[in-house]
Amino acid sequence: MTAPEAGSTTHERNTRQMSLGINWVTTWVAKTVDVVSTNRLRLVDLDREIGDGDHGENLDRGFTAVATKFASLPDDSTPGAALKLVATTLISTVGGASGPLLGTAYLKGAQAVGDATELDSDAVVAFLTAARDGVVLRGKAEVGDKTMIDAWTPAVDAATAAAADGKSPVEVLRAAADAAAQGAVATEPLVAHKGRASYLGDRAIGHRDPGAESSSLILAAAADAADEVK
Amino acid sequence: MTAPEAGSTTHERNTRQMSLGINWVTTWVAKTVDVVSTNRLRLVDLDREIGDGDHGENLDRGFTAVATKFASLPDDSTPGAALKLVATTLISTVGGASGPLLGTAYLKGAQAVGDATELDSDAVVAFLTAARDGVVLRGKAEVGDKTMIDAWTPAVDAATAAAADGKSPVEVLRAAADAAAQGAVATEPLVAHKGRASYLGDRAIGHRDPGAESSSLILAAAADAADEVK
Amino acid sequence: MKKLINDPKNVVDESVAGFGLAHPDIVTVSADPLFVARAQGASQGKVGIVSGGGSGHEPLHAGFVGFGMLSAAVPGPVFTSPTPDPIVAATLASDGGAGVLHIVKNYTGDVLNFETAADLADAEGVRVVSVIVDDDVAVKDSLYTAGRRGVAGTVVVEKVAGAAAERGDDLDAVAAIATRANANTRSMGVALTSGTVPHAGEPSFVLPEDEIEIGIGIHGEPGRERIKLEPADGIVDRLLAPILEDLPFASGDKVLLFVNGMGGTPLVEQYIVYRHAAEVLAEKGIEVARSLVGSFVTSLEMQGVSLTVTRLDDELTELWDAPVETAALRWGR
Amino acid sequence: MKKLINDPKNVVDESVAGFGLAHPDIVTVSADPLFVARAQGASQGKVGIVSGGGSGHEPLHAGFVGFGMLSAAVPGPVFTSPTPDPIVAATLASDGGAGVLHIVKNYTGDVLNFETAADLADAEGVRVVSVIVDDDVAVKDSLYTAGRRGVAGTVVVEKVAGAAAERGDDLDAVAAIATRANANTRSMGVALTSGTVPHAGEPSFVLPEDEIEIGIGIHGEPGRERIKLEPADGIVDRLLAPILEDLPFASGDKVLLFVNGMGGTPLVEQYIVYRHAAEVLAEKGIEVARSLVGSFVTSLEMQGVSLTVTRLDDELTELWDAPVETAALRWGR
Ligand SMILES: Nc1ncnc2c1ncn2[C@@H]1O[C@H](COP(=O)(O)OP(=O)(O)O)[C@@H](O)[C@H]1O
Ligand SMILES: Nc1ncnc2c1ncn2[C@@H]1O[C@H](COP(=O)(O)OP(=O)(O)O)[C@@H](O)[C@H]1O
Ligand SMILES: [Mg+2]
Ligand SMILES: [Mg+2]
Ligand SMILES: [Mg+2]
Ligand SMILES: [Mg+2]
Repeated sequence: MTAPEAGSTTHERNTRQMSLGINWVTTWVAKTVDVVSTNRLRLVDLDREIGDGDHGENLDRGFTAVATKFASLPDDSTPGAALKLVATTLISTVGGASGPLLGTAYLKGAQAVGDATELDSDAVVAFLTAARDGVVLRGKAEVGDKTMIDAWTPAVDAATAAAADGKSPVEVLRAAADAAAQGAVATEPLVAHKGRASYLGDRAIGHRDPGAESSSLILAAAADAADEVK
Repeated sequence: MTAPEAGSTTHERNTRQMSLGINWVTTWVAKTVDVVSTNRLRLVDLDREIGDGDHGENLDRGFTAVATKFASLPDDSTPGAALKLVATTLISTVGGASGPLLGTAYLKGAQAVGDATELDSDAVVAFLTAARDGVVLRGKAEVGDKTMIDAWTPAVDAATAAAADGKSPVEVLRAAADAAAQGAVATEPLVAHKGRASYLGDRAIGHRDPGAESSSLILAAAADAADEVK
Repeated sequence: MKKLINDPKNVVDESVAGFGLAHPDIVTVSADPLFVARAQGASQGKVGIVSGGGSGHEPLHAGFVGFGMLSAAVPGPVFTSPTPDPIVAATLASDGGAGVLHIVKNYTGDVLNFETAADLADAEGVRVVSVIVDDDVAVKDSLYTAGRRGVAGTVVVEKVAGAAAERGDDLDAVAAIATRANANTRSMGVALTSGTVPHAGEPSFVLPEDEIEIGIGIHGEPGRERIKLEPADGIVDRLLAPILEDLPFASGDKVLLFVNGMGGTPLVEQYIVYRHAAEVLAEKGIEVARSLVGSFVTSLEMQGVSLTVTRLDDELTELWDAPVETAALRWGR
Repeated sequence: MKKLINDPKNVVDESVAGFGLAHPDIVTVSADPLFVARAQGASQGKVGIVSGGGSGHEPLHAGFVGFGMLSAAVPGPVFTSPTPDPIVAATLASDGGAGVLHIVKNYTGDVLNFETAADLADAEGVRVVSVIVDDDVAVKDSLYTAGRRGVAGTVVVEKVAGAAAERGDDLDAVAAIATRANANTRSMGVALTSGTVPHAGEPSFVLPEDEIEIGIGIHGEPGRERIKLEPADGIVDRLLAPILEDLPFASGDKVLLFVNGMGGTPLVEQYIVYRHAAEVLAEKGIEVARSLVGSFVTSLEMQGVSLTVTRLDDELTELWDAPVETAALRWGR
């Protein structure tokens, strides 16, 4: 990121006020498990319209497994370790396209976080950026291809800007979540160039991309979790 | 048949007045072709309810073939020869249970008629009786088994009685047709003991037997033909 | 009705023609009279085996024509027995001088038409023996009905009879094997949906979205009872119980377990059915020595399955294992 | 939704278990991680071949595990790619010291998960080469999409690659054969009805009683166009034209013609389709040297078919004819 000196001093002051620890990660995971299972059928329906109707099923299977794993998460785990556990669990349980993609997102994000115990706004931005880059690395999608990237990239940009404005991690995540939500909606008029939806050509127009929608739900859960634990 | 002496003398007088020749057979066949094709779907429906839904199709295929054969029927053919042609054609085109059964009916009936050129009431009764016996010979069904026999046997009995009363061939055939029609209706409350319908047990109750219905249509055509040519 | 067909009248002719084009190395098709025979013709000195019946049950019977199984098959119109003429022609074409076995499913139409054909073939100097297949336990009180129906067990009878003929058994011996196979075979089926006879255009019967027909016949003839749709394992129990009681099969028996798809049910479901059927037999101490899973005796696009169990002795097992090379069943060569 | 299943969650586990019980002489099933391997284990010194993908396409892929074809198959959840773990396990179990070929249908999920698995297997010291199958010509502008889908042509690729491995070709040679088979194979399908993913409970898509989907994908992904139902011959023309133009196939070519049922379409219809497809090829001077007809790459209980045409050279023909002994494809032994 390229935050101006001024900005960086500003946010150093703000983030000194607050940062996110392991309880944010565990709360985020708990909320994600909920939101994914509540939206399971909705995501299945979205995927049935322009895919093969399993996206909600895939994520639900994955995050249910994550919940089980987290039940026995060592108390002394770092956010990075916990996020890596999410990654490996998703990779080995979700399958489909979204499994390796979201898994890689958490994996790269975890690596960016390293073994820090507290995440300030910069760290949150670094996490989101690395996560997004991981999805692009594996999936080669660009903004406008009607994929989860259309949720992630606006989220990363908004988070970066918020951090540059010295916003707190909570505010940074909220900005990311709001941008992701708009990004998901913005996939509706698009023709898909990646994933199953790309087979549809113009017939994908008017349908929201299920992966973009699920990513925005996951990022909203991240912001809600930060609110709760702050 | 066992008509009393008196009866036999009576009817000899009556039948001397009128008898049926080859034109009756050809007219009967023409009318049968019509009535079977008009009732094709109805018979299919009846057979779908307690059989396998092909009876109308089977008979239509058969009598269409008979019509073709009759187009080139030698002018000098006897009723017996013409009826034998119906028999062999049905046997080799109808298939199913009704093919061999009706085919045998015409075959045995033709044999009973021999090479007579004119059929009096006795001959008509002999024809119907031999036909019915042929069906029983092949199919081993008894009255009440919910088969075409439930149309044929009442028809034979009515014809026999009519002839014994000295009725004309036309009247004899009309009596047979009416009895067959009632016999077909009378199959509705029955449980079937022969043919596919027998697999249904009580579930056959309330449905008319398709073969009894088609036989009554065929016998009605015989009476109509006699009316027309008399 | 949605089908991949042209004129409904031509369904059988076109399908059999396609079958002949697809398997020229195995079969040859006579278009009129319509029958399917081995490409190599009759095997001299060996017993010929002819089967047939209404169409709509593919791959039965034409799919089983070839080395080690049928000599010829006679497809009738959909669900309607063929007439005697093509049966006679197929019988004459299958005679290698040792006579011909007719394997006939027990339906009045098939029995009567094959009967007439056998008489005519005898008249032509070809000795014919007929074996009637009646493995369907769904039909009760056989005495007061046309008798049990011939269903999926026909495949077993045709396979072992074909193997017996191939090894050189004489006509009476082959007939005895076929009779023994039938006597040791029991079947029962279930339908989730009905097939539609092409020229009828409407389903042969209608099942509500939540009901199934236990004991269905392969022509859509209703069976024993209609019940609410239930889990596959429960349905398997309902089919297997009457089958096992009937023979009866006993602990220690070695059997062939055959799960047959009705045409519209995919393999993924057939194997779920097989799994529980095998479990149940194991619990009862019945050893599944051989197995067959697939859509071999169908009822057009009907969704459903049938279960067939055959008690095997050493000879039947050996005949089942013997090489077979047909379009639908092939192993050993 | 009417299916012969128990808990929708267990459809794949129970079906694969039943498959294993039915074919103990051919395959062995690993329940967790879930994969199907040859009963005889890996062939020492020979290249292993692993394929897999979402379930619901049975007999693909498990039905092709056995002598002369696949070493192992990895069934994912219905219509969902398996995760890397079972793919890695199947790969290690299939290594006879000569490396392992991954045959992957071209879907983002399958490609990504097999990619990850290949990395992990490499890390375990097993050399893996992957060949992507993308035979479906229904997908246009491959440049602006995830590329063509892998459909029924996968059977051809798996068969010839398996034969090459069986005769002792090294990994690169086997991969080259698979690549060549894919490069010479084109497919396109049609749906009359949609299958229903068990846990979804509703059809993947809905077609009016009088419409069909041309260019359907095997997961129910919509294809090129929806049209009114028309006679089979016309539909065959619509499927065959893009296939033939694409390669393009030319007069004088020798080909394999493969009519594949989608799961709910019975053989009687598949042979009607085959008949006209063979006619059209004959008119164009394209020689049908080999044929395959049956439901091999299905989409649950979907009604429909796909046509696949592979241009054969002498070597591909020899490899196609080579002995194969699997649950779904068997000849020569
Ligand atoms: N190449 C890609 N890059 C990024 N996201 C992708 C890509 N391909 C697919 N996706 C995402 O994956 C989602 C579908 O996931 P899912 O349904 O679980 O997998 P599958 O498509 O294998 O069934 C799509 O909605 C899309 O957002
Ligand atoms: N054993 C029998 N004796 C007399 N008539 C019979 C017998 N079996 C069947 N039928 C008649 O045949 C009719 C059915 O004919 P059809 O539908 O053409 O043949 P299939 O039952 O082979 O489809 C029944 O309605 C019944 O009247
Ligand atoms: Mg999906
Ligand atoms: Mg009938
Ligand atoms: Mg019939
Ligand atoms: Mg999927």
